[in-house]
Amino acid sequence: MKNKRIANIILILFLILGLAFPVFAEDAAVATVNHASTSGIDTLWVLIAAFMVFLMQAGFGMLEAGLIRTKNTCNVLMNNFLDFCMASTAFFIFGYAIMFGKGNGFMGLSGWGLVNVTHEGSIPLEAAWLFHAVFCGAAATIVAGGIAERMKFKAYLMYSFLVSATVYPIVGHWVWGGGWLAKLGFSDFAGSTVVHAVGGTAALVGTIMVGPRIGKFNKDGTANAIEGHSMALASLGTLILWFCWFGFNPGSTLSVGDGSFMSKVAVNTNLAAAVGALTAVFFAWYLFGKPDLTMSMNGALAGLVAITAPCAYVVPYEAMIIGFVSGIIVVLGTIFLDRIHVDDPVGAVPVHCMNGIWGTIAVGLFGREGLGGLAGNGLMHGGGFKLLGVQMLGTFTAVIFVVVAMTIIFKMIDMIVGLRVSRDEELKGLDLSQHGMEAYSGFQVFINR
Amino acid sequence: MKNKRIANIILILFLILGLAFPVFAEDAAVATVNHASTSGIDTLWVLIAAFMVFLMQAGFGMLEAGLIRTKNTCNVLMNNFLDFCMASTAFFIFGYAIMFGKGNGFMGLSGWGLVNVTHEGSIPLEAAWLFHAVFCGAAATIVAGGIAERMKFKAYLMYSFLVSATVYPIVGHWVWGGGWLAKLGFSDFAGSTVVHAVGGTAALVGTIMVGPRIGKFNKDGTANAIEGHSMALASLGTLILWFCWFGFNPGSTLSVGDGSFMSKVAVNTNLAAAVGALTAVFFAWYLFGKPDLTMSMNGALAGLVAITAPCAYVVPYEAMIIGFVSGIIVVLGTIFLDRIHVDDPVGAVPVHCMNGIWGTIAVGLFGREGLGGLAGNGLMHGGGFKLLGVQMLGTFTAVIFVVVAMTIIFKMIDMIVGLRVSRDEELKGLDLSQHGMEAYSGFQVFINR
Amino acid sequence: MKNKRIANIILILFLILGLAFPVFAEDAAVATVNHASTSGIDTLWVLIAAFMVFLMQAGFGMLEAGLIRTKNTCNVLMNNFLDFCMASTAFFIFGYAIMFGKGNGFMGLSGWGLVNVTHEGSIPLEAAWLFHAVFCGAAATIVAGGIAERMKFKAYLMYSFLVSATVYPIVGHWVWGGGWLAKLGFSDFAGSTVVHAVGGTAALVGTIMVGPRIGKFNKDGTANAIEGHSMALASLGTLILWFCWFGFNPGSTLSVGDGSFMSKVAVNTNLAAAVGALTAVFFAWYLFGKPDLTMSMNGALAGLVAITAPCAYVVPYEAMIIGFVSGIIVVLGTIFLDRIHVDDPVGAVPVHCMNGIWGTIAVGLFGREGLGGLAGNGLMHGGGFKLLGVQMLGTFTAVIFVVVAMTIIFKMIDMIVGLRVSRDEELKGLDLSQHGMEAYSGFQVFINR
Amino acid sequence: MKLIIAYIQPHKLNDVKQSLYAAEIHKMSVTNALGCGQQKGYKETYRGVVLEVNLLKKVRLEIAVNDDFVQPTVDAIIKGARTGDIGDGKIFILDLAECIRIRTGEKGKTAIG
Amino acid sequence: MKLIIAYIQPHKLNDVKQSLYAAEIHKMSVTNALGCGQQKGYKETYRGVVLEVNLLKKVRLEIAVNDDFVQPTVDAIIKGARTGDIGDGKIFILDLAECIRIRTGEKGKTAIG
Amino acid sequence: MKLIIAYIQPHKLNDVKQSLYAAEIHKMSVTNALGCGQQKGYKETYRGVVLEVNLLKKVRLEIAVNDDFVQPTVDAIIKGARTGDIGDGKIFILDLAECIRIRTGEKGKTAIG
Ligand SMILES: Nc1ncnc2c1ncn2[C@@H]1O[C@H](COP(=O)(O)OP(=O)(O)O)[C@@H](O)[C@H]1O
Ligand SMILES: Nc1ncnc2c1ncn2[C@@H]1O[C@H](COP(=O)(O)OP(=O)(O)O)[C@@H](O)[C@H]1O
Ligand SMILES: Nc1ncnc2c1ncn2[C@@H]1O[C@H](COP(=O)(O)OP(=O)(O)O)[C@@H](O)[C@H]1O
Repeated sequence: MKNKRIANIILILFLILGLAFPVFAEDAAVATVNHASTSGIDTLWVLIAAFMVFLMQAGFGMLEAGLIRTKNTCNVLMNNFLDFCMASTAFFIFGYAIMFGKGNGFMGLSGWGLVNVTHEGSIPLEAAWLFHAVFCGAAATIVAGGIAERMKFKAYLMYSFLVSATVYPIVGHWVWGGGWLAKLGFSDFAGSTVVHAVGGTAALVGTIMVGPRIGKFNKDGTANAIEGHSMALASLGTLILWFCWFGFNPGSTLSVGDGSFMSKVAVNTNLAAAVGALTAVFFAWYLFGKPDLTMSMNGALAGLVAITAPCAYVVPYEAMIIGFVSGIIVVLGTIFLDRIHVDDPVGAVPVHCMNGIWGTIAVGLFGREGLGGLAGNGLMHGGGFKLLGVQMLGTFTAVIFVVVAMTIIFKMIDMIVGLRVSRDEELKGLDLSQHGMEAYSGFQVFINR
Repeated sequence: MKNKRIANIILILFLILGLAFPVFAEDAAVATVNHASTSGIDTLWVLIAAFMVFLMQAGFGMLEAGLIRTKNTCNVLMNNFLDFCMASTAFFIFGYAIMFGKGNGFMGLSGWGLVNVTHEGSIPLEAAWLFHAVFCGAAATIVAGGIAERMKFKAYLMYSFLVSATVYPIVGHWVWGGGWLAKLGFSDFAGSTVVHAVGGTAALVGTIMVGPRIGKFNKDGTANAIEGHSMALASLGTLILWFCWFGFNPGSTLSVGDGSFMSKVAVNTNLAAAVGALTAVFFAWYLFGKPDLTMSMNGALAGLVAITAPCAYVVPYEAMIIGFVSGIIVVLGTIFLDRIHVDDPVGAVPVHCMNGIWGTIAVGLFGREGLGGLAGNGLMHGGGFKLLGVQMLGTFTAVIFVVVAMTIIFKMIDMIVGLRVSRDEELKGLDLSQHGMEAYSGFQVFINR
Repeated sequence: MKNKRIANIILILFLILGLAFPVFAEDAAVATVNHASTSGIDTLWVLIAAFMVFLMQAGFGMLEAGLIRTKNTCNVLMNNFLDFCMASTAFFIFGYAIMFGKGNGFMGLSGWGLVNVTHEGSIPLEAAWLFHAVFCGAAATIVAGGIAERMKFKAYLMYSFLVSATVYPIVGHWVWGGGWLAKLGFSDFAGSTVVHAVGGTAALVGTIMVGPRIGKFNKDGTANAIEGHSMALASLGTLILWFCWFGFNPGSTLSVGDGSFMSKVAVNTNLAAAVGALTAVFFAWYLFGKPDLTMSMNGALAGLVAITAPCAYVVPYEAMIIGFVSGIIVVLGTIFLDRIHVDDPVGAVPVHCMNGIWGTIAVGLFGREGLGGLAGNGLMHGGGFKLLGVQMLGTFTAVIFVVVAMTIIFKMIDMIVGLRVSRDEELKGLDLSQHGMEAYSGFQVFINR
Repeated sequence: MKLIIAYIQPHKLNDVKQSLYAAEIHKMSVTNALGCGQQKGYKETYRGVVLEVNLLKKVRLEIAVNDDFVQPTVDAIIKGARTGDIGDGKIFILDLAECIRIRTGEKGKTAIG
Repeated sequence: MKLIIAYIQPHKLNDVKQSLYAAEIHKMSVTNALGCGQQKGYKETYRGVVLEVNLLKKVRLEIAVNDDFVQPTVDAIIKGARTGDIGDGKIFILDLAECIRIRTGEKGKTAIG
Repeated sequence: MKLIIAYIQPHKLNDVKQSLYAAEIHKMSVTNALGCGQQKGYKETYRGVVLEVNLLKKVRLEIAVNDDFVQPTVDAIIKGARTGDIGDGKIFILDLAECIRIRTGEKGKTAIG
């Protein structure tokens, strides 16, 4: 009997050793073997996703450059490039503390410069920071498209620092940092509101405050088309963005688990984008008589933005419905902006603001309790208006907050350095007037428009 | 004694808890901890590979756009962009069911719309679907290059839906869905036949049925060069494709294991591409007197296509031989098509069709039993003509099937909307005539050719 | 009581089976389950990192093409494309053996063609080879920028083979292959010296030996600006490079562990790049009166190069200091080269050579013992001049070696085929004279400069 | 008949077109050009080097008209293009010996309009 | 000597070149141009806005010839360029006072060909 | 007044500009052109097909001058552009009936310079 007990113990020890040995070599602790391994995979996944979201800078850069005129290409590229640098720095010093620091329901107030931050969760602080920093950069860069071709470079630099240091992290705190919206049960899986509605609304405020480009609207109220200079760049940018969205949405699972969760998110993301693109192109074809490449691209982006909040909470056919609606929204939104004389050269508002709102609300319509950890059912699944109400409250509060905050910020910048270049500088092009350089030296370009 | 037993039990419990705790938090079941982990990694890998294969759309888009004229750039970009959207949708509703559903040796017949599908294997259904959907998109988009600069946009849209819903999944079923070729022991690791020969043959049928571009062939039978408008885009596209192929081939392992299998596949892939490029450039240099950039790019792609089937079954020096032969094939194939008056603007046929066939046959020559799970030895390793015969049977049957199926499909489309734009529309360019827009507004372009 | 023991045993068996079963199915051995898994993840990570580093070819290609004139675009793209093919082949046959083979402190001498190589470490030989092959390709391609617009294509091809077969692997052996510098404790985490200083110095030697472009310097000694032809391509290239650097630096951990190490490396990499870009743009703005896009891009790359060696050994604020200094260096370095009449069209020398040296030395300043496995403290952390001395010794010896070796190699090539095209060919452009083709057929381009 | 060649500022093209239309002149040909005139060039900086650009982007109009249309055309161009700043451009007038419409073979006065 | 300027449809350039070669006229200069003539413009749509394009892409030929070559040149251009549709283009003929070959300094008749 | 049109090799533009400046001629207009002259074309190969290119890239100068400036201008162009090789280019001289400065409305001699 004793022997058996001894055998027992040996068996157990053998088991412990057998399992632990290779782990000891690595992590020097038995109890953490699986934990370590899980944490490793999860970090790997989050980092790769972060790298992909970083690449969105290239996507946005090419898309925005492609949709504006040659004479402002350097400017938009530079805005796009430096806003990420600004966002990296600002989010390092201020943003992360405001977004995830201990504070109140409105904002965090500790962890400036990432000093003395204790981080919970399976991934290390640094990975979490990088993942959120690239999201912040994405939100910031959305504005570059809306205010393109007429905002002063200095003004844009100041904007990009301020938005990344304050506006974005505050809304982020509400939703992802344990703020008041999180406590209400507001659910925005990967950021339809936090990233896109925030960025898109900032773009809306910016484009209204800086005013339409010279020549965009006629005296009789009709709009002119100011064609983008390279559909190849725009198309490349869109495809890069779609690719990066596979980091944006599935990456927001923040863990790999058995892989099924992130797979579902990836499939929803892809289907919403595909249906969004097809809807937009057919709808625009029906309205304008020709299939428009820019509309199909914006339709895909609209689908991607819209599925960003609900991607974890819905099933594929619902993702397709969400994508379908987003394709309609983006076309009508573009027409609507032209009607009300808001000049948004690349469609930042219909894509990011309008569809960011739509996607957030879609959670309240199609969300399924339990799926992706959602707390309640949406309207379509018998959850009544509760979740829907919270979602609408959340996204509209965020939009209103951004309108107020960005109005103040842009007013301030206007007073200090001025928002808009002079008429002459705008006609000459921002590349020459702001940067003293040309984007396409050697090519013969028309600069008469 | 009792104490000891109690200690024993505590030890065991402690062990269970120690191991399981972090897992409980995630997966709520002890017994699945390791399983979950393997499945997690595998899914992670397959998803990342799928994302990379998705990015091939950007690669193909830039390559094809770069190799055609400015006046058709929007059209080719739009074909390329929307065929993926079409493929996503068609492969969701029909394709997956035909390819992997239960049915007969010819095609699957269950699982339409991914409803009621039970999926075996270590990765979840959704990951498997996405991986195969992006492959389907890649096959579909190959055709965009072949028929570029003259096919009606509507006709292309219809084609892209039909090929993704029927032709591609049927051949896929034969080889990867347990169909008749799979049962014969036909081996196509990552799709030299399933993706490339299918896409390339469809391109061949399309380009023949739509006819050569105006001005491509002279009355005396000689061919004219119609130069592509941007070598920068073409080169970018090629490098993106090469990058994505690291998802295409190594990703087809579908599992990580100890990492050695996918490493071998990656190395073979890289070497075949490098040798293919070098061979093509030197061979073309020898033939035409100048080192031609487009030939070096097509050589790399030829190597990549050719190694796609055998990448798991051969050793590096054999990959180099396969790449070498593919470099020769692509140059001769290009010349040959010009001779027989088939106008393939980007080289879709020599790259994808001819080298897809070559790569499949190469398995029968160089394949090694056991490597990558191959059932028999190729001719060079003493396996005689058995494997070689099956490989040839498989790839040629697939090609013939595609020829027949695509002829019917294109004929049908021709009857309904017409395949080709009018002479005037072609001269004006498809961007203006089909889409009412310009790709490079602001640039001064020659449209006299 | 007996029952309890039996229960005990059953529990244990159940536990063993429960844990082991899914593993058996995969790996057929209990004891290796975790080990295998670690090796799988590590390989996955190294391969993905290698794929990203491969994509640097697209980054360099676009950057370099964007910064030169239209008439030499095909040439620079082709140099860039084929040097990777050459590097792949040369590093397969010779390079890996010299770098990692058994030999002496100067070079390895075994393992030619990867035959009979035994590989230690957690990742398979093939993954290790691919990772180092793409590094070798990156080093080789740096030179394409420096000698752009005037070197003969044949000469460049020969150079690219020789550098990958000999010069790069020899320095690599010193540092990463257990050579004499490794033994001295020289630490270059991801290759500020091994890749960048080597590539940058080779570019310096090349650009001096081939001489400045016609029209770059005036008789009075002043320099002319020869503007690049596409800022969009240059900007795309820079962003791709930044993205790929997340494979370059964090990937050099070669293992995932619990994820914290690679996260730290990624954050340092990102911050140095952001600060480098901001510093360069503000400093250039201050000096020249306008914010220059090319300087901001080169600033980011300078930060990336500089942080490459120390990324594992420093904390974030030190990464920002290193980035700051690199931004200053790159601007002053560019001016300095113009002063001494070295014509480096894309800034390969200030970015890669100067900042490669700076980054290596920075390890001796800011390195922290223990962090990333560093053997001693840097000057700032009380380590005195020991580490600093070794770092300076290492990087300067490497630079001197490359100067000597490349001088010999370029002289040899000059004797055999000649380094530089004729005056007429240079004026016409290398695209026409070397390749008989145009990069932008259909666009109206100025070729008067 | 006369051939009128005008160099104007690129961003004035639309205004000039409008005032030509207003004067019932509907036919013209436009090319891009670089011009060097009284207007001083500007400086670009590129990678630390200053670049004097003294060939400025201009638009070149070519309008063939009957003699009695010369003055209205010149007036219309001036109306559309003048800002009073240096760089407004110049108009050159050449004698036009003949004008032929390719489509119909018509010549002279009837072909020009 | 005369200077012949012709505006033709871009895709007719090759045909015109062939018929000029056939008439033994081998020297010419070609530029891109935008033209506004009888041919109506077309509409583009871009992001939901209609865009009237009335400056159409044309090719401009400049050919200096001796007086006895004027008619053959005009005929050859017409032969190559005419389709009978609106937009076929126009030919303008100017007197050419002098012609100098830079390489040799030759002048007039001998320089032109 | 005369209108001088010169076709030169693109890479000679800078030299020509210098020698025009040296001759105190500061005003000119420049366009890109393709030219077909005595200079033989060259061959490109693209994906295995040979392509005869016989329209070579040229630069077209347009300079309006007063009559006494014609010779200096021609000389300056020749000085800057001549290499003695085929393809150096040509100079055409047309009578200029009138010249108007848009900014001031000045005409003739005073407007031209
Ligand atoms: N003598 C000339 N010959 C050819 N082109 C001229 C001449 N004078 C002026 N131009 C063209 O007219 C443009 C405007 O001339 P500029 O002297 O700057 O105008 P303004 O007299 O209004 O200041 C120049 O850029 C050039 O293209
Ligand atoms: N009076 C004119 N002045 C300058 N260019 C003209 C004039 N008339 C015609 N052109 C040029 O000729 C082109 C063809 O003219 P258009 O009237 O359309 O031809 P068609 O007479 O065959 O219909 C125009 O696009 C324009 O470039
Ligand atoms: N008769 C002509 N009409 C119009 N352009 C001409 C004529 N002759 C020459 N050119 C222009 O001048 C350029 C140089 O002419 P070319 O005969 O090659 O020079 P060269 O006499 O020095 O050999 C041609 O490419 C063309 O643009």
